[in-house]
Amino acid sequence: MHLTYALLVLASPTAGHGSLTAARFARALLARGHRLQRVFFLDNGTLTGLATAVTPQDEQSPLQQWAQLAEEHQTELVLCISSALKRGLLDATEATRHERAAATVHPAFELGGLGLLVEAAQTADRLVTFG
Amino acid sequence: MLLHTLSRSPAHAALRDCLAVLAPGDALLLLGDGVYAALAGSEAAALLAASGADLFVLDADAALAGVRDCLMPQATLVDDDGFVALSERYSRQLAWY
Amino acid sequence: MLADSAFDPEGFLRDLRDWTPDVAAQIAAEENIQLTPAHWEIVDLLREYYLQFDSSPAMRPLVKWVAQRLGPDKGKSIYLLSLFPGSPAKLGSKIAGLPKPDNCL
Amino acid sequence: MKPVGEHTRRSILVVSRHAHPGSSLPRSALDTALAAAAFDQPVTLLFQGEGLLQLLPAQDSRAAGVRNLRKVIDSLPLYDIETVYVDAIAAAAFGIARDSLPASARWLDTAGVRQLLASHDHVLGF
Repeated sequence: MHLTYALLVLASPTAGHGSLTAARFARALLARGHRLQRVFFLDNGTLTGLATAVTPQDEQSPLQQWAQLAEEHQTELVLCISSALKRGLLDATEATRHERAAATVHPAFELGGLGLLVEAAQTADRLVTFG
Repeated sequence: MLLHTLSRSPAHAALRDCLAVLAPGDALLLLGDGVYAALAGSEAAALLAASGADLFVLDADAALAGVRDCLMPQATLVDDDGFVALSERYSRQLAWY
Repeated sequence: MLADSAFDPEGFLRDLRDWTPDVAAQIAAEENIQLTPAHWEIVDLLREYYLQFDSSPAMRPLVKWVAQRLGPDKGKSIYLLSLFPGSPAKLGSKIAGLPKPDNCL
Repeated sequence: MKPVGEHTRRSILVVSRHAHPGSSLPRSALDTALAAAAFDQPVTLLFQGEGLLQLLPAQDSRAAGVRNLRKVIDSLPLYDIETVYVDAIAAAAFGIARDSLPASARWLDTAGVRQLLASHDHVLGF
């Protein structure tokens, strides 16, 4: 039986490795033939999409893991806009809107409202949270 | 019937809160620092064993923590594929952290 | 009249403490709205909502809030839309001097 | 958002079990519930563990300069969330009396909490 999944990532990419675990879970569910509808990053989870984060070369970067997944599987990665703004994650539109110098969100991610999480909950058979 | 995931060490309230609702028929997957709750002979392990829930530990995190060889006998190691299999079997998941 | 520098490029007050009824009229004029007593009823209610709930309302609670306070005839989206075209919760909050929304709801 | 028919609507249970203001999770939990309600989706809030401390009355955030979470919680009925659920065992552990929580709070024992968990399609732990 193939299921539709949505993931909610609340874990910070730098405190523990919950964000990496979630990315591996995403790959594993796709490998089992399921569909991944959307990954919604909320709270400290939104830091995952910070384009300017630099991870030591000998460690896995959560940013790169998610960006690769998005590239290979066209996975929709959404950062909660209000969580993101508070943490300095802005795309070009929000940088203009809030008069900040530069966009800081990695292009594999998009900013969106919590409505996208609510919508995912309506369509997904499984909603798995990583805190 | 729920799949619980616990990713905080047993010193945090997450374990107590999880134990308050964990029931026979549920599954509990320990990951992150949550793997320490399955240390054989620990207080937490005794409480988990008494809960009647099926107990699982994420292999990569048990290895990372260095506890892979000293887990309570009731706990089963699972890899990422096994984690997904658990989420197939239990339609609801509740994350404790 | 506040100087242009008091507003950001989207016309929101930079410092919410600058808000006065005259400033509300100024913001409304920029949005091509002439504030009438009917508008003021809603603007006042929005400010009251913010004081009581420490947040700006989405459309649904705004409609309910207005219905509770001004009766069912005014507690309707269509009535609020007639006063504040497009997005009453957002436009009304802007005129009422509430914080700039983060577009989350 | 696509309109979703009544028969396909999946219910969401938001479990809020951290205390504020030490954590940003209570705010995220509340925002998630408000968003679901604003989009007319079935949602229930359960305050468990130290999360129920969010409901304490007489919160005054002015000196601290942060948002008053209890005031936001008070707006739930306007989002048609008329009832919030509270873990009675945690309340007892913290010495919280029934009458100090909002009138909209319904107290649940362990069986009640399990029942709530089992009766929703998705459970989101914050």
